[in-house]
Amino acid sequence: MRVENSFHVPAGVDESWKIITDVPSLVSCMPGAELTEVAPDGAYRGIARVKIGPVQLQFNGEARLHDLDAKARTMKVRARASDAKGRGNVASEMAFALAPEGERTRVDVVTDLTLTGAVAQYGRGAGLIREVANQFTKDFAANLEAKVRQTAPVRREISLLRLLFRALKSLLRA
Amino acid sequence: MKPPPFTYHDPRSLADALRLAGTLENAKLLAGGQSLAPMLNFRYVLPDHLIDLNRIDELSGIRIEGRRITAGAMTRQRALEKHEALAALCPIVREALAEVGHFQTRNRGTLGGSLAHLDPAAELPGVMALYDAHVEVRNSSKTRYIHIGEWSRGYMTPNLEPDEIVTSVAWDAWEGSHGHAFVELARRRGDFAIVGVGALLSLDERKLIRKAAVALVGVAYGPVRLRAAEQALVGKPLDDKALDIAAAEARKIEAKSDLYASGDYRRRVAGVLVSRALKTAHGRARG
Amino acid sequence: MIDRPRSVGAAVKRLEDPAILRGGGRYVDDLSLPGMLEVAFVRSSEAHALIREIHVESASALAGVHSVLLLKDLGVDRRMVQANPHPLLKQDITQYPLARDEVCYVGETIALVIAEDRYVAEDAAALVQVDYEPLPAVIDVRDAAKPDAPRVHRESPDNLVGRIPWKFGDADAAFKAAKHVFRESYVQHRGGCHSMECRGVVASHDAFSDQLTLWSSTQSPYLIRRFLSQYLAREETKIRVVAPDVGGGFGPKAAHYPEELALALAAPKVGRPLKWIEDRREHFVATTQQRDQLWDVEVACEDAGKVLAIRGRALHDHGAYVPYGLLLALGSVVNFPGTYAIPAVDIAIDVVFTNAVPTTPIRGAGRPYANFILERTMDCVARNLGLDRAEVRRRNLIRKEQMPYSTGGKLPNGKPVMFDSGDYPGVLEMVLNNSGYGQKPSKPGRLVGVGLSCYNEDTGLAPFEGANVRVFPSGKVVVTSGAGAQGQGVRTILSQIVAEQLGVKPEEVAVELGDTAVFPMGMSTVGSRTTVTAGSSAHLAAVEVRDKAIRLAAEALECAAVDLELAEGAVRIKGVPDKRVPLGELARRLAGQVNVPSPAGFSPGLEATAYHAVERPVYANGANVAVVEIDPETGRVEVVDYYVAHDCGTLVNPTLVDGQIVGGVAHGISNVLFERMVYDRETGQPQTTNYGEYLLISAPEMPRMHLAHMETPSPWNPLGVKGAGEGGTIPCLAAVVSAIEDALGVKVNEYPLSPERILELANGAR
Amino acid sequence: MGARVDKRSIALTVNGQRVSREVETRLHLADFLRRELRLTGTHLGCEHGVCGACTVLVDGEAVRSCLMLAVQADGREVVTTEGLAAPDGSLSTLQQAFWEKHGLQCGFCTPGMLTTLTAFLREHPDPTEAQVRDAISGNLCRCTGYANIVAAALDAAKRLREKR
Repeated sequence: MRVENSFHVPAGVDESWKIITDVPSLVSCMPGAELTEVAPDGAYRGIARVKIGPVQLQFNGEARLHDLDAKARTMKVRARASDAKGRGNVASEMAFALAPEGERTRVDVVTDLTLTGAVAQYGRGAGLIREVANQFTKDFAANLEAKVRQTAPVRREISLLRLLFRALKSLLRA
Repeated sequence: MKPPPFTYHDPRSLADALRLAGTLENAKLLAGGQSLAPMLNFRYVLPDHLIDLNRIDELSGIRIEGRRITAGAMTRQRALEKHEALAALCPIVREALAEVGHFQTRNRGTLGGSLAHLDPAAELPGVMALYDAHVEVRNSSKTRYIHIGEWSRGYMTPNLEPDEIVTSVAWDAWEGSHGHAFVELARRRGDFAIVGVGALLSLDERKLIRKAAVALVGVAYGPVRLRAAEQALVGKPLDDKALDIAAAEARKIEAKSDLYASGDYRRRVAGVLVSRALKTAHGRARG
Repeated sequence: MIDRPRSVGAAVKRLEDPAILRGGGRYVDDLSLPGMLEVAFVRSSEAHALIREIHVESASALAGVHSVLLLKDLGVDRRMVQANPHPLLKQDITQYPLARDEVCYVGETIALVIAEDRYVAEDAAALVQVDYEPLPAVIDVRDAAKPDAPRVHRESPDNLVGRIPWKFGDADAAFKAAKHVFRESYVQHRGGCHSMECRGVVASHDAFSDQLTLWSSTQSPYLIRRFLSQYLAREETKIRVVAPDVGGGFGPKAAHYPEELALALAAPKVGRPLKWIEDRREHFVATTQQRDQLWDVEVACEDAGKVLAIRGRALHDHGAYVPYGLLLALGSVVNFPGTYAIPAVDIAIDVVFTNAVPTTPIRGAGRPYANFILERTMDCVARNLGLDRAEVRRRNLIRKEQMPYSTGGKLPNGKPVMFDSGDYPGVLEMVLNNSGYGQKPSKPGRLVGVGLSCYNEDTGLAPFEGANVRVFPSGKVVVTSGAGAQGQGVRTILSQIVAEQLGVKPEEVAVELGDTAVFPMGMSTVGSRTTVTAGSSAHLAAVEVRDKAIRLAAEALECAAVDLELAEGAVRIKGVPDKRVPLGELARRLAGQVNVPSPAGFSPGLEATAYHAVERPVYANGANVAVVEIDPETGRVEVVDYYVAHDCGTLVNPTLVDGQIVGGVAHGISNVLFERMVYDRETGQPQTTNYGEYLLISAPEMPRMHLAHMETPSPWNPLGVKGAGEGGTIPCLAAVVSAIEDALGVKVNEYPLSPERILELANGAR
Repeated sequence: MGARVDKRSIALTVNGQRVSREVETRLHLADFLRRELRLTGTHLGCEHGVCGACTVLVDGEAVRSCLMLAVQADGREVVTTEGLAAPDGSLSTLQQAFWEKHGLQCGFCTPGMLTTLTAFLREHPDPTEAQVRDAISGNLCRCTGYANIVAAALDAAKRLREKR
């Protein structure tokens, strides 16, 4: 499943790039997600809690940065996670592209998401999962923007972390 | 497909149930079990605790005071279906219940369970929407009365906190004689409705529409009242023009898509069924 | 000849029923053995992946868990035996009993969890962690057939399982010369098995006798025994396979499955009996299905609608493995051109791997696909030439006097395909008359349509099912056979056939089936073959027993054999009923006594075994008319009346034949209107894995049924019987779609059809 | 792990017999009947409440035994397909009609059909064909096409009326 999303961050592209490429902050921005470990090999381990109606899932997994191109301002986050109780697996790739637009930074995110296992095998929920994914990226964008706007530079990192975390969560939810 | 392990609780009083709901982590309330039990068997839902409400007598029963109807959350769907006084006041309840699963599932399924599970296609929330019902929910310290319009918070997500229990639903039957109809399109008998429509209609002495209520299920995550159409109908005869207006309103709703029907198809069928439901209700209102 | 009511042809009540009605059926899940453990399988959640690691520690540590076994723990590293080898099978890839390193569909077996009961086994299965490396999956057969498609098996050169040609006559010349050529494309999808009983296996190994016993809800106990023997390198005498009461088969239970093999491998290692009962969710992802077959068809014909040639190219979705050879796709070609005398046929089916559950035959076994093509082609000709659909069929049907008719095709043994008998035009007229075809009904607010189709089917497939008939000294008559039963009433049928010869009542004949220990050889209960094969064998054996009894009784009664008859459990002198010898008495004489020679000229035992040799199938046929009503505003279709005229030769038990036909029609309507096994095209995740989403027809959706029979006995077996198990389903799909097309007035070349799709088609969508 | 097993003692009446057992609370009623009591006439066809094969009568009402826990049947009266025949083993009118009308083939759905229709005919002694079809719309059968099941139910209803 592919979900595309664009939004603006009220910060310059250099600052935005710094925030976006800081994975702990990125991950911690995602609602329901929690970073539990930064492995020496560059993997970020964490948990994401997702609720689809009455079904509450807890995905455990790891994320890694790929194809970091500081010049082009593009990067990818690949994540893989599994529900702790065996109900599903998620694999996702979020491709970020940043570009300056005046004072602000435009962020394009293309999310490619694969959900497998029991939770993915429910046709009446098929439309729902896409909607959850769309909603997530929307929330992610809004939160990221809001955080950057309201947060002092010192705290900015953390808020962006949360935002990114939300983004990841959206991935996971979808 | 065997239920997962959990700790089972079967409180005998609402107070005990509320205490359990307020203290246990990852607990699930078990009403009639016709939706929850499959989700347990499929192991989609994996609670640590199951709080069975079936032994709490105070949660079931239908009370009628004048036009005021109060039904306990654990009232079985079959009890609602068979209740003659209720059928006299609100005949649409019986008509809609005939579309709810099968009689074997209605023998166990409950009113409160249907509201709390909140399947998008569930008929009973739609009927409750027609009557502007209020859902009574309690936790151990307070009681909330939630208008049915505020009940859905998203896909299968009612306006209910983990420590709360649906205790009853109350609504007012319409005054005087009126017409009703509940129609739905499902693939087979007893299936989830692709679209379901309930309509209530009362006429004045000139046979013009005095009051109308139209609700749809299956199209969105919760029941949808067609308020604009209802208002547009008031004071008019139910002629083709009026039906067109109502159907056009129905076709405007934001309908969901899934594997079984697209949003476009749902909108189209919604228009058809709204028109059919109104015609039937109108015919019955005229007597 | 015999002065008593006949058994064959009578609507006798079934022997099977009283026990089942009391709840005393004996299905595999009803079996409980001392010390038995229960099994759950860990299955692939991925459509295509490499398995990097499997973590079983926490599952193994769970209280109540006996063990968690992987392929390496089973001590084998081989793929399963091919059930149906075929020269056209280009890539013969079967499964491992448990996945080795690559999984190719969601549901593929990975690990075997053994626990004290199924509840705990499922708890533990959820704790097994499989670390996958996803590979690209391909689900749609059109995608899979492309040269650059991802490979269903990572090491395959392409996704082609095999290409099946079916060609005779000079199609190219016919197309060149033809006045008219019409082209159409058809999309067909049939869905899953859905016997109400899922599959199930109990395996037990007795170390003392080294005997392995497998109870399986299978249509093929003898084949399972053979394949186990081959795989386990264990003599067939050391394997017993029992099919107890089987709660429906419909084809997929004829295949040999990884679960059977895994339990057979594990039971001796564990040292305790093991039980695995497939649950419904597993049935959706692990029992073979029958999904897409897509056709491009050209027909060449004359002005009058006489068809000169058919050309067709098809893609067949085979799923991820080849458990059952090419039989399903072959079933789509063997009967071409069905009931029609079409001189030239040129067909090729590409059988293609996809990352989905493997496909094997389901009721009709490829024939419904082919019938749909032929019948829709007849409708296509009628539509284009402005002719009546029945008239086009009349002009093309094989006539009675052309029987036996050679189509031009060849059987697997190289012999020509030849239809034995039947009055195809007569059967068509019968259904047209019964349905009042020509006077189209109408109903306010509804679009009404009438559809029709003809069919024939190769039934009673080679090579054999044997039967033994034995009279015990108690007088009890027992029939044993290698044939099985999944609800068809085979016991009743065999009892009728034997009772007819032995002069007893059917209910006095006991029939034992489905157990390799009671009869030496057997094949499989598939392809509408059991009454023809086992029925004929039982008949031949019963005749032999009867003759033996008469010869022996003639000596005892000192009279000529011609003066004797069998009635009321005895051989007696015609017209002198009290001059009689009970069958039990004759049986005792032939049962033998130490140091007393058997009567001269008699083999031991009042018994006989026969194997009716089937060299070629016999062909049942029929014609159907369906009447549908469509709600033009919602697209909802209701089949309101359904007319069947059917000829399966001699009716051994008309009630049971009717039951087969109505059940088959239900299956067909369900395929057209309700059943669709959906996979996500990108991820290969099955989307319809419960009965709220995968719909089976229920009682209110069934039409009024109107059945009529013609009886044209087959000259090719002693009873004149032809099979009846699939004749309800095969023509039904085309008949219902034809009726929908008639109602809508637009072309409909596909099924299943949802109400939404009906509206789209009505609005001119393609 | 898994040591936590939640158990309860239950006592109920099954086919007229008092039974009591200690059961795991997650055990569903169908498995209680099948596994604990060895009443294997109750069949599991889907375990999610759609196929109807597991239908039993609880206090006279037809319910899905796969959707009820055994603990919930504590104190109740359960009748399964094994309890439908007369004490002397003779078939009930409905069972007899199923036999005569060829209302079963593989027999797997049959117990659920029988329990469902037993409850239905008590409430509807003179049903129409459409009512019968509706009554069994929650019971799936892959073999019969339902025609003979409907015929059997109508025949049984007629005979039951005549008996009264």
